[in-house]
Amino acid sequence: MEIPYNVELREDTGLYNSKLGIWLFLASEIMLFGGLFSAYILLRTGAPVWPPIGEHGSIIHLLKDTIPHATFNTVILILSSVTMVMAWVALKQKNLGKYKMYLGTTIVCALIFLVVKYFEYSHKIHEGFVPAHDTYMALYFTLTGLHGLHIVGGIVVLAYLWGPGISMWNSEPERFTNRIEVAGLYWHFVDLVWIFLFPILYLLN
Amino acid sequence: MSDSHHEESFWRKYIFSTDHKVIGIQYGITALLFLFLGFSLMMVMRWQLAYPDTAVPIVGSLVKWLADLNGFASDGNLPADLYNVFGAMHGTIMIFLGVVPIIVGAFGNYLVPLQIGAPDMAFPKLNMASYWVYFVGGVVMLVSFFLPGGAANSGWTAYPPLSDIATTGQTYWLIGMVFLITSSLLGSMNIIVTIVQLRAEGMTWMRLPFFVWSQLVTSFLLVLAFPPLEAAGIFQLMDRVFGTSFFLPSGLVIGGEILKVSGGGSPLLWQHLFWFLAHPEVYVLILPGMGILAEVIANNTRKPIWGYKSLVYSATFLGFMSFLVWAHHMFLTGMGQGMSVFFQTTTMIISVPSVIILTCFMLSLWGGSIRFTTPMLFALGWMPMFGIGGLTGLPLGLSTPDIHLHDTYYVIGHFHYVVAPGTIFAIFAGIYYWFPKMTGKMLNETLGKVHFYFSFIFMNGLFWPMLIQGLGGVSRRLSDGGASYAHAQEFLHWNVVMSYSAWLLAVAQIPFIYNLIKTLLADKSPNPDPNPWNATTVEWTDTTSPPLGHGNFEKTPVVHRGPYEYSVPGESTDFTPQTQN
Amino acid sequence: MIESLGSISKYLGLPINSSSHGHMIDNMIGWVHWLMILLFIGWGAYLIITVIKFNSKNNPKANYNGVQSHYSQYAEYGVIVFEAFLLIGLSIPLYSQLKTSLPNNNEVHHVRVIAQQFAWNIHYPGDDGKFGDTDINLVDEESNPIGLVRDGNGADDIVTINQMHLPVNQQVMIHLSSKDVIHSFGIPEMRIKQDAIPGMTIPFFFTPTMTTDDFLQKINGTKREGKGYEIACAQLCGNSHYRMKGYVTIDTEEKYNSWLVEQAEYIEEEEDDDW
Amino acid sequence: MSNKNLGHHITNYRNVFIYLLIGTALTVIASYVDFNVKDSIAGAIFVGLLIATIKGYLVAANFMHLNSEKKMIYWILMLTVFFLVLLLFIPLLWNLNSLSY
Ligand code: HEA
Ligand code: HEA
Ligand code: CUA
Ligand SMILES: [Cu+2]
Repeated sequence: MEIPYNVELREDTGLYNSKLGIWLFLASEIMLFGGLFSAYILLRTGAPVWPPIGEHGSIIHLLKDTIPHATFNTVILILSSVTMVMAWVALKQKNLGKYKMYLGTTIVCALIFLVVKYFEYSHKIHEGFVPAHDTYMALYFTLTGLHGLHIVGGIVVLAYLWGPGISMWNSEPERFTNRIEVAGLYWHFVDLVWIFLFPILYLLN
Repeated sequence: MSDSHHEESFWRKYIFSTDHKVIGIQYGITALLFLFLGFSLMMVMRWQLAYPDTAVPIVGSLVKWLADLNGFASDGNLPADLYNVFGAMHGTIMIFLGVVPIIVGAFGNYLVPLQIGAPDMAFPKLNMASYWVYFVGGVVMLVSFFLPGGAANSGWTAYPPLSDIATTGQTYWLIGMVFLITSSLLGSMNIIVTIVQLRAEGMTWMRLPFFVWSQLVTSFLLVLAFPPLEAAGIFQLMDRVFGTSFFLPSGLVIGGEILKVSGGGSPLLWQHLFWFLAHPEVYVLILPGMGILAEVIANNTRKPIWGYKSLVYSATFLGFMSFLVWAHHMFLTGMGQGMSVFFQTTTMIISVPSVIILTCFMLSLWGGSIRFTTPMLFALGWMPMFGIGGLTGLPLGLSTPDIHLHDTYYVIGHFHYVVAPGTIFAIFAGIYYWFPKMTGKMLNETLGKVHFYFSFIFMNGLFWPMLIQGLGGVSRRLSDGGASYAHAQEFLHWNVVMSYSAWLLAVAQIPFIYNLIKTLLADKSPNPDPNPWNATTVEWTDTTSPPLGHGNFEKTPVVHRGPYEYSVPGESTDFTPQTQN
Repeated sequence: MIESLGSISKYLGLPINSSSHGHMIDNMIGWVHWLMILLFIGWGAYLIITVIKFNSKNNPKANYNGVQSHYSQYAEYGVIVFEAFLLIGLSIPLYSQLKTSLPNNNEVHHVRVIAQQFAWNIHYPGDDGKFGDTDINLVDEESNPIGLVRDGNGADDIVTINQMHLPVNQQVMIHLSSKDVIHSFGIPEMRIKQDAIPGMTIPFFFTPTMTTDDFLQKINGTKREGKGYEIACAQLCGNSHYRMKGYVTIDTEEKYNSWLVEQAEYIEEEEDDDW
Repeated sequence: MSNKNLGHHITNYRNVFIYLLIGTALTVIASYVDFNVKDSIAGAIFVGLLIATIKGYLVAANFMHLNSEKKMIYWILMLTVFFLVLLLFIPLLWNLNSLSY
């Protein structure tokens, strides 16, 4: 049977189902990252020096080197957010070619982000700054790692919507547009989290 | 989505079904089995508590086999190591694998769409995923029993540093929890969207059955409170797997060896994140139970629930406040005056909506024409029992009596009164009440009454002495029931009383299980009455199920009135269905 | 009034009270139980009456409107007022008195307690009244469980395992910490309990009012005859949590002082057989 | 949504993009500036988080369309943010108010 309000808006709430669903999901994500940030605040205020000094000394100098990478990644993610929203606009304009171009750019940006991340990680691990080194490193790897997993998840979804999932455009174009909006909300949220991770992990030490 | 005429394969229909009714029943069966397991663990533990270090009768060889497998020494008795495993897993299984799946997963899934007149859940595929993720989480937990060192053994609260340095079972516990949390998140998002978006025409907010309200509030609790525990679980996994020290301060010496970690962490961080979930979680256990009660009471008193609006507002307020009280579990962690004032105050405030809800239920009885059916008996039994459980929460909620009572059997008694005769009675009431809806067959009333009276008696025999022991200062989680401590000597005989009550309580479940199986196997009654209780809510006007029709309603229902229009003056019958024009 | 109504706690089976503040906690417990009993009996009676009166046999036709009076609301307000009184009138001031206003005078006996799996290390400052430093690198489970530095302030410090001696009627301040996992230090008869959390040192204080000898007299003939005060661990801390107990001896001042002297002699002996 | 409206949206997105880039540049620069607050980097933290919050607001309001969303969504988010604040700061307040030393 057909579930109502998949495409059309319900009158009294003004929403379609997955719009409400994704916002609830994002609410839970806010609380998830809230738990992580709460740990950051508690451990940071509890530490005598920040970042703490461990076996290999303090990460602070290495961190200074990574600021350019991280800044680059910030720009990349912001760019991907813009192209994401443009992909949705393209669908609204019924321009499938443009949609594919914009969404493709988003996916490429996400991949670049991960590659940069990979170099950042391997550099740190190479120098002995593994998660167990001190609480800063533990937070760094856990927070960025979890964020990275969100990026990976996003890539999977977006790649599906770019590739095989597009067939829905022919049968139910409005529903497909909604899907892109919902996927976009998720993607912007991932960007938003990064906007906070960037200063607290890279800059303000 | 699929057109409903072609035959679905067995797998699609019963295993990987996206029909909320099938998923609800899957949840129900799995969760009952887990309840049974959690109960069985406790039966063995109760032997150890009553007769420490003697061989467990009947299942002694099984216990020895498991102990050998885990590498514990046992002569058929329950060694302390295994006791701790059983204790932690009893709590975990009962709460996360038993009660929540049954009360949200099974009842919520099965009934919410029916009660609001929706064709299914808003996201059927997600619904299926949520069951299977739960299933995987359960399997992970079960597997952990067979690891060397056994399953998790640091209590269901898993406080670090103990849990950080515990055996591998704890890692499985954490992984299992991540699955269970994910499952709950998927399920509860689905329930919220369903309630908000898929209400039938005319089903306004104030016409929702209270059960649906309770599910709505519960789902919000799950969506917003579970993620911080997920974060905490990830931290603890990092600690255990990657050697970080989120929860480990510097300078720990364990068994004479300096613990080689960087340190700098905080054990209290875990407690904050854990109780941020776990306090709302206890209202997740009780709110849907209250929802079930409202349905049963209205139906069996043949009159509207008294104070429907107060119920709704109280439940919502309760849900909101439940995020503000978590640290009443941490009164003894050395909090200062400010924190203590804040959390005592919020705890006292949160008891008020519970009092209001209970008052509404009790006032609903006044002027009714009470039918003593099995569901109603469980509902009536629920009230004083939840009353005792809730009332014993008050001394715990004030930080000064809690100095004496914290982590004693008083706490155990308090929460068992709310979860066992509280939640479990509500679940039983729900099972007896909606069984005809799910299967088209009525459970036997006589067996049901036997089940109720004996459960009622033995539950009190089981949990009341806990309060006595607790006031005497006996600590919880003692694998010899206190035999080693001087101050517990005067209370040891209660252990025997409690254990016999527990085993007799187990015996009292036999009529129930027999009743379930016998009724299920019995031939279908030729012409099942679609509304055997003469109830008003929408699920009973649905004629396509039972047991499992395609879709929910032949004709999309339209709602014209509130949920509990019983004995309306001037009507010919004593019930006026919501769909009646 | 507070005292006399609170004394209902005598009937609740609490252990004999042996500390100066214990009766306040007992009163508190008593007061809360009044509220609980009143509510339970009141509503219980109502429930029984209703169930009989409105049985479908007695009352075949239900009344659509049900209760019209406002008594229940008054009952709810009553609960709120009572709770507010318990909270503001009793519990909040008591918490600050018992927990947060730490005594600050020379009369207080300071004792450090370091919990570990599964023992209580008791650390006395010795004659100089100052605790020695500790260093985890010195920890040796046999000879130096708390890693005490045996010079400077630590030279005369007394460390015992599972043996706590305290003088009667004198204020004691305990500085509680843990070496490994979370434990909880409780002496039920003293109405004290405090979690021992690694990485933190938490102070709390009390005044014992009954010597062990007197206490043993009192419990003669009960099931715990011959068993004096104990430190009970209240927080799950591992396999032997169930028997992680320490013995507490409350002595008269003379006996306590002679015990201290005795302990101090042990330290010297230990230093003598320096092999 | 009409095409004209969409065009309006596109300019808006482009502007937000530019603001976000400026914000990023400012945060990075700010992290090198010494705000001279009691020998600590409290000043930098404040400025850094302020800019991050503004950036976050821009993303949420524009890309996520929160500047014109339905009431229901606002309610859910307000509730969430309230709990988030509790979660972030009560453990901290706790430490400040603790009896331990
Ligand atoms: C369903 C679960 C549930 C519910 C509903 C509650 C309800 C309450 N709980 Fe409980 N609690 C638990 C489950 C629950 N709890 C669990 C599992 C633990 C232990 C966890 C662990 O450590 O392992 C715990 C522990 C716990 C503690 C920590 C104790 C400690 O560790 O030291 C505290 C302290 O404040 C507390 C308080 C309360 C309060 C004030 C309520 C209030 O909401 C209660 C309000 C209700 C009332 C006030 C009743 C009103 C009564 C009447 C109107 C009379 C009726 C009479 C008749 C019908 C005859 N609970
Ligand atoms: C929902 C939660 C829940 C429920 C229902 C129960 C039910 C029971 N609990 Fe427990 N319990 C906990 C949650 C729960 N418990 C928790 C969280 C802890 C703390 C753990 C820790 O310390 O970490 C605890 C701890 C705990 C202890 C303390 C252990 C200790 O501190 O050392 C004891 C001691 O007696 C106990 C006993 C019991 C008993 C006898 C029952 C039951 O007998 C009550 C009755 C139950 C039933 C009647 C279920 C019947 C259902 C069926 C028979 C299913 C039928 C099956 C089919 C049809 C297939 N529990
Ligand atoms: Cu130490 Cu329990
Ligand atoms: Cu609680």
